[in-house]
Amino acid sequence: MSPIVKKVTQLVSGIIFLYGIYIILHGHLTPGGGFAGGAILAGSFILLVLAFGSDVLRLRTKEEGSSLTESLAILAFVLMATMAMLLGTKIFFSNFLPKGHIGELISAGVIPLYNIAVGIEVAAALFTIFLALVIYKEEITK
Amino acid sequence: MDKFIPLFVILPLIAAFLIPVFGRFLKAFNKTITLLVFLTLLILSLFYLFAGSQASFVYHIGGWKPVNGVPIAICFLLDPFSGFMLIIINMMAFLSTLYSVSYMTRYTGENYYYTLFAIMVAGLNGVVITGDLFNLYVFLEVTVIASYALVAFGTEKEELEASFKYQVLGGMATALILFSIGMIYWYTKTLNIFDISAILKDSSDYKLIEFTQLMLIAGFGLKAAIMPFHGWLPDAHSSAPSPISAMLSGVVIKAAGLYVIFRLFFNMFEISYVIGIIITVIGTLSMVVGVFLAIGQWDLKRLLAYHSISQMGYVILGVGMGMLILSRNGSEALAALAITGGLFHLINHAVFKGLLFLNAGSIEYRLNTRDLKHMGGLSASMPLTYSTSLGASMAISGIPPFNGFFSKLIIIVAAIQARYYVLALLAVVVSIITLASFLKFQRYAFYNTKVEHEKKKYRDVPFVMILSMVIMALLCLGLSLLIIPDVRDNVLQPAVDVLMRKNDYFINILNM
Amino acid sequence: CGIVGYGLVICFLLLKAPDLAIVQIVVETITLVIMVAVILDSTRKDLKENIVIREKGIPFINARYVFNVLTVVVLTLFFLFFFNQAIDRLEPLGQHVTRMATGYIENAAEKTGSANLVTGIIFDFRGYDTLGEATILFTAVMGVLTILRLKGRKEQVNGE
Amino acid sequence: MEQFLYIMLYIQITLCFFCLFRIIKGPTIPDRMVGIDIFGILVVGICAIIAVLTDRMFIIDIGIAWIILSFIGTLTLAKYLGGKKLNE
Amino acid sequence: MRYLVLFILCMIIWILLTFSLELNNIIVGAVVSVLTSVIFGRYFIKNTSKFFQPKRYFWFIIYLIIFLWECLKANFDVAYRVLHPAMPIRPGIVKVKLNLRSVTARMMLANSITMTPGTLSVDLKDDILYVHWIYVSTTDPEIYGLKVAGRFEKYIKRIFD
Amino acid sequence: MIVYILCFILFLVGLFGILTSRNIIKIVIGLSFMEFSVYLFLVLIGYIDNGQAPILSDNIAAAKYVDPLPQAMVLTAIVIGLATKAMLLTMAIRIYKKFNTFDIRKVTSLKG
Amino acid sequence: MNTDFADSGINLFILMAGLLPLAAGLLFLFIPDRFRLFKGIFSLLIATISLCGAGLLFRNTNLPLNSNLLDCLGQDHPETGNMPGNAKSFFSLYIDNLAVLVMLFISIFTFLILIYTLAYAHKRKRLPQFFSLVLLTSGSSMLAVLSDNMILFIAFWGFLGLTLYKIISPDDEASSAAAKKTLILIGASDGIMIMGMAIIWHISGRIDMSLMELPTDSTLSITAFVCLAIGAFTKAGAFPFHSWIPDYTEAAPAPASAYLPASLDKLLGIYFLARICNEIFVLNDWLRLIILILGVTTIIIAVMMALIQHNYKKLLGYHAVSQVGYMVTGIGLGSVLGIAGGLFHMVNHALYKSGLFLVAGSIKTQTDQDKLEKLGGLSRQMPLTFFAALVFALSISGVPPLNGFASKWMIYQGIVDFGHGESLASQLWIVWLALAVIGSALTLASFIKFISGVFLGRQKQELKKAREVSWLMWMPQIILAIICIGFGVFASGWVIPKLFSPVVGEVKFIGFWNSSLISLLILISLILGILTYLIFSVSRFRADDIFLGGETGKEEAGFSSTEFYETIRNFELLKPVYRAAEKKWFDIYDLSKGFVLKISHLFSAAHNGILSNLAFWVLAGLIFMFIFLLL
Amino acid sequence: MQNTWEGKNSMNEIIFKILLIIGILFNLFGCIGLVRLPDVYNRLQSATKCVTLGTCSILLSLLFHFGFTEIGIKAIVAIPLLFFGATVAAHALVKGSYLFGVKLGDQSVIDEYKDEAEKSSEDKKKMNKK
Ligand code: NA
Ligand code: NA
Repeated sequence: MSPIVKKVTQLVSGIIFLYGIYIILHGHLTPGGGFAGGAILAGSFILLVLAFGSDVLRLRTKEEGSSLTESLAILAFVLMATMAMLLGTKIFFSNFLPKGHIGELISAGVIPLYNIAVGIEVAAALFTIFLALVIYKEEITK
Repeated sequence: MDKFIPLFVILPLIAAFLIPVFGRFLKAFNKTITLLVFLTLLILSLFYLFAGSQASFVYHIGGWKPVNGVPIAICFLLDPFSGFMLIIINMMAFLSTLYSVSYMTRYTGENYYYTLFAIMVAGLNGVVITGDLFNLYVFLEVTVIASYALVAFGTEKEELEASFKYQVLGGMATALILFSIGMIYWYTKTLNIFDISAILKDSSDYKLIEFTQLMLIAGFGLKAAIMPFHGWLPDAHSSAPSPISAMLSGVVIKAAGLYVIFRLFFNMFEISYVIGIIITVIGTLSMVVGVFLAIGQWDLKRLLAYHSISQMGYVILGVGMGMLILSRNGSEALAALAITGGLFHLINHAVFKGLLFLNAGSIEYRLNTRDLKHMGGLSASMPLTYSTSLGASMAISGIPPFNGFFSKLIIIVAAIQARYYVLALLAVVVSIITLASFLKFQRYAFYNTKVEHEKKKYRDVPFVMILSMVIMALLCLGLSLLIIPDVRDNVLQPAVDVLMRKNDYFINILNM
Repeated sequence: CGIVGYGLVICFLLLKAPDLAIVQIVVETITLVIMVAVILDSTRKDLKENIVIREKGIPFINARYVFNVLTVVVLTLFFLFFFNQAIDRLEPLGQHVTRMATGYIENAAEKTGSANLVTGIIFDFRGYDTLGEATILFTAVMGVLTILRLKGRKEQVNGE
Repeated sequence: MEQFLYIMLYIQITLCFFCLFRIIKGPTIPDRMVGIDIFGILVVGICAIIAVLTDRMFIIDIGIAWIILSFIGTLTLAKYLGGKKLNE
Repeated sequence: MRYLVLFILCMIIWILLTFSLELNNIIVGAVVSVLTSVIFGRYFIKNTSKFFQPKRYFWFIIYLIIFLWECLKANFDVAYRVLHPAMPIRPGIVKVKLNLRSVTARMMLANSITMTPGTLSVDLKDDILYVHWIYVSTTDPEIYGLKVAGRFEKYIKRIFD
Repeated sequence: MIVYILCFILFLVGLFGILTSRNIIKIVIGLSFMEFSVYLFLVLIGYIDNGQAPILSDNIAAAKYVDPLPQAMVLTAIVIGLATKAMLLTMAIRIYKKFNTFDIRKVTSLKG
Repeated sequence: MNTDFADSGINLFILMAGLLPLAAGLLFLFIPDRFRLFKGIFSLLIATISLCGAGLLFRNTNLPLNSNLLDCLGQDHPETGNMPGNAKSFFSLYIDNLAVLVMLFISIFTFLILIYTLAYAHKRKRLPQFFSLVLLTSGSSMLAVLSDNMILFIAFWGFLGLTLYKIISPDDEASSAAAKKTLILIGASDGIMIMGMAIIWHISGRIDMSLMELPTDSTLSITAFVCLAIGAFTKAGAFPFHSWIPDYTEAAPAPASAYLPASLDKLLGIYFLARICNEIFVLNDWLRLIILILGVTTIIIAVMMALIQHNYKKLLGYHAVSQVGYMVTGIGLGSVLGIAGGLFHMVNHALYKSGLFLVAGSIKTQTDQDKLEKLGGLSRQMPLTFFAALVFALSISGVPPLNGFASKWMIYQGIVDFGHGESLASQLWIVWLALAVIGSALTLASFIKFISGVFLGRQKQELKKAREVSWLMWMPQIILAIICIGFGVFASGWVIPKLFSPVVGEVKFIGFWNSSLISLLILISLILGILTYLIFSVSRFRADDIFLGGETGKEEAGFSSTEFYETIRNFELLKPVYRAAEKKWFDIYDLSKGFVLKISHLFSAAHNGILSNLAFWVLAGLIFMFIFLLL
Repeated sequence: MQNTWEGKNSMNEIIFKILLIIGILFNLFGCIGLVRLPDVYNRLQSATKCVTLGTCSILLSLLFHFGFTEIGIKAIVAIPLLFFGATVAAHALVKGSYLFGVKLGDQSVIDEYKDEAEKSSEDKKKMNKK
């Protein structure tokens, strides 16, 4: 890509990432949440890769890192859902944390945590898909 | 008692999520954990069968009880019908995984395979135990997306093509189903199957309900691959790796297609004559056309795949006749007989078709071909594959003492008792053509020795593959025992009762 | 594809579904990115040739085309007829009566503590659905990785 | 006031159809892409107007998200239109 | 250094976004900003010392005003061309040599040019900027270099170079 | 009611898109149209005249929120649709490499 | 259930006769073929026990009894099932004299075949699992015969098809094709039987066959009868469902042919035909007429086909079909005499035909030749086999005083007796009689051919080394031959009163003038048979050459048999018929196969792999459903 | 529901309206250009510029409407993002289109980029050969 794009990417990618996190963390207050935020996170990485090539993230191991992240995130999600089952309430998907005051950043019990887990999962998932496709394509043309 | 119900979904999911993490370091982790999970689930489902074959369990997710009689959250429902399906699913999953342990060594990316497999099974279990319409859709998608990937697992030309067709038609099905769910929600303002059934009971908007029903038949008919909606099945089932074919034919089209159709049309909607006729006609069509397509095939797995359509036709025919009888206020015992025949054939087909696909896999494993013209004389070199496949072939063709005979018998008897003579005749004719096509398979695969392969000495397949095939073959024999009234009353009858008398089972669900 | 998806976003915005709007934007863009990154690049040559063909002009309407169009129109009318009949007695747009969701809105603050009702639903009342959804995404990734393996089978074959 | 805002909103939505025209007509992929790009920017405007109309602050988040994503989308397209490999 | 710059930038944006100064919010914001700067610091603009020279900010504001004015002018120009029934356009791609050294500055210039209606930068190769111009009024490189880039070059030189 | 019918027309457009296009990508697009129409349909169902987006605010009465449940459903469905589309597109590109065409009428190695 | 039953030890006999072979056979399936000898000897032992059981059962039963299979295993009676109808129990058995008679002969044949196979299998390697299959067949045939519950009956009956298929050991092109064809036809007939039984169940509300008497007055009951009759016909191999038998006998090893198509399947098929014609249904005149037509058609068509065969095993196969015609005719007559004759013929046929197949097996083992032209003059090397073959051949051709004569005689008498009736079938009695006699004559002709072609005539150079078979192999043949003679000689004195009267009631032979007529008929058939043979073959060889052993015969004497076939084949009237038969125009199997494949190709053509089509079907399905909704 | 702007009629509101109208007008020009102009490059010209400026103007108007509240600030945050995003996107798109092979329209008078583009594509070929 042209230097213009590279420069803007350097400047903006971090902010996009931040915005993704913002969307994730405010999932229970504003629209968006894990999914939209996660996709924006993925977008920030995709942007980097687009502008600088896959070497920029030291992607020697292809998509394994993001795939691993994804597995761990979704595992965390399941474990959170199962947690209540193990913690005495014996209820699957129980919102076992205190709910807090509505409208505050730290409220709604487990929901922000779910949001974070899903956000990471989605980010990793989308980035993995992108990388896999791109890397595949380059491998196949070799 | 009901606190283990979520495990049917959680355990395979956790296994699936763990495999990509640990699978890279620990070599046999993927196989071990999948096998363990499926074995656990199999035991658990048998436990539910024996512990409470007459009872149904409700599990409210998140602990959200209904508010003012309106369920606000998803609930699980494990009744004898879903318990029956769970046994089929987990049994076949376990045996197919066992088979995969050796079979899949010829493929790359085993971790992906076991992950997707576990997810598929989780989805199937989820579909079967859920009591919520939208949740059913979600887990249906879990299942089918995993199976899309599994069909294309070999990543060769044909596999990709098959998977693509499967996906496009599956996508259409998804849209139809979701649209219907939307219609239902619009009308009833609820998603809980039993809540919906309570509302639909006193409704008079037939046009709306029938419209929705037809959309649902088309949608789930696509998933179940019944006749006009079957286009993807022969491609997908023949292209997938054999244990997956076994799962797809043996379980997926049943749990994701037929189970849902039966559940919805018996338990959610009021039983209606028109729908009964449509379902029966579709079943008959599948039965007849499927077998005609099958007999002309030379690709072994394609032959088997078309037979899946045909055999599903039997199941639908049986259950559809039950619906017709019920809707005309016919004898309850007769309806029960017809439905029993259908469900009996359902479990039988799972076993013998699964086995047949595993047999086909074994042959492919050694010979690297699926073309019957390039086989021959394997009865001597692969004796156990041969014996098990003979058993399965006889079972599917309805030769006693194998299980398929008895279920077909019940269906034919029920058809005649209900005065559907033509249907009975068709069932017999299809059975005969089925026999013919399986004898073709036997003949060209195992007997003829005038093939170039003759000189080569093949060995039989590795032990675990044999083991799972032998277990299935024994099941083919053992399931015949379900014809004996005592056994039938404990296994099939409760499931049939769920379909027949929804009120007995669901009256207390909303209050639980 | 893209445009209809984006059009949908406007509809969502107008229908008071901001959550959907933001997710739809995201999804649409990601789909577009995937489509573009993959499809466009591999078919560059065809597309270029396509430009040339277009310049020559589209073949004019023939009988077969007319027939197809007529069929489609007839079928559409057919389906619309049924659909219209089916939804005849349902309440029109905007007259929706909340039934199941009343349980969410009333005392939502005590129940989930989430100001965003949709988030509250998807992570609490229907958290199980979301688990399925996350699983599907995970499956899709696994599926994509599976499909993109260059070699499906190992070189060495178990048969003789 | 509300009417004025609605008029603005409808004008803005009408403008989207201009983009639609370009997207359908083409004739080349870049042309369509320009249409989509502009469409995205227009929607940001729509978001802003709706934010005023409903007085709910979160709508603008959607707009920002859109800006970001349409940027990424267009860049991807541009990159692969040029026929570049990932690392070029 | 650039980690710090990014952190501060993030922190500012976070507070602007959430628009609240509660402790919770600031703690969360700090954590998030640290995370962002840890991950993206490596990719941030390298030469960050310019961020700490207030003079540049002054010129930036001036530049902004001029730029906006130019924009407005050019915008009406384009509007005229577009709305005119005959569409009086003479499009073409021209080559402009820049006097700027830093990439950031060149980028800003290219962006400004792009942003101004009527001109659109196509590519930037070292110090040569290719610009698509909707109305190529002259074919003399000197003049159109001035017409296209000259308006902003000196300000940008002071801000970014 | 006309809105629902338009929505259903979009559904049919998708359906006919699948039926009539020869290009694999267009088939995928047809599928997305069907999905879109369903999303829209669900959201339309939940809409209430002069309703507010289902994000709690102190100054809005409970009855004024549009039904959040269809929105939650659509949210899930959108993600599912994305997953499906990702798979489909991946499949499409591999098919392109294997068959060297996007024409679905030439992707017929399995028949009979 | 009869309470005396348990005391009389009959349970034990059932156990011995039926379940023991079944269990043993199942067990032996899992023992590898390496231990063939061990398995053979044990099978023989079990067959002996089974024979004793059947014999004891035969001695001890004089009344129809109801029993339950679970009683035999010492378990409780199951609770009443909830199947519709009056299904009292699933495993109910019904024992009457007919059943026991059939059981007795089943066990006899099993015993003899096992003896023969011990030697036969020793020489020829490829008889995998033969012993276990024989035991399974024997056990399940007996239980099928005993079953009262229709489901149980059809289950055992259907299983026989599988053993029939498995026992052929199809490892080459021809035998695998034959095995396939056999099981398809048998399986198809079983399927049709299921329908018949379901109809019976539907109209009578009962699932047990005993004591059922359905009038054939409605379409339903006639359909049921036809369905069941198809099952019986196919099993027995009567026209038009006979076509598997010649293929099977050509391809299968001799003991298999001797055991199944020649004896057991005949026993069961005719047993079941007798059951349905005379016990389960009350036939009307039209059905009788149809059965008689089919019976005589079977006789004539099969024997005509037999005349032109080159392969001696196939020749025997066609005769196995032809003889069924007599039985069907006998049963179809419906009189005591006819039924007794039919059943007697069934037993007799099983005796001599299995004997003939054993002979064929011996020839095959010793010479390894399939074609008649390649054989000749074996009478000197294999005198015992020759003797047995001669007895069987004369018997099958109905030469007195052998058993074939006795039973045919009874059938002729039955036909004459039947002629006193009023119905159309009775009016046509002379036609039945004439055709039966002609069939007998042609049988004789073709067996003269067989004997002369194999044992007489000029000896081939390459057959010099052939020797008599081992005692294990010739003994069963000789035993069978002796039984043939014995049954013939003592037919009216001991066999009919002791064996068949308990089954069908007192058999009253018709007066003297009839007897002489019958004798005349037999004589006519003898003369006709010899004449036929001579007419078609006299041109090329001298009769004495054949009958005297042919040491001095000319070269062409050896080819005489071929000429004989060719002459018949080229006979102007028959030529087109034979040509059509060669094209399988008369074979119901090939006809339906062609039909099915045609449809199959039609459907396959629609599956052209284009995705749009598949999607279009979905739309079409939706539209049709909607249209249906409109209607 | 009470809208905050009900009853307000201050200076801010007037500026808000003016900015809004300007923004929408710019958008209108841009869109007309998008439809009328002959080739991709010219369309990008009108589109990016006018529409981006118009939208920026609309966003800015929010600041005047809401004042320094959460939403107003967010609108301000969005402006630079939109500015950079749209510009760089347009730039990348125009370059991509050129490399893709979209010819300049017939009315074009000059193309000094041709050599450069050819050179880079030749470089690429060489790279591939290696
Ligand atoms: Na065969
Ligand atoms: Na009886």
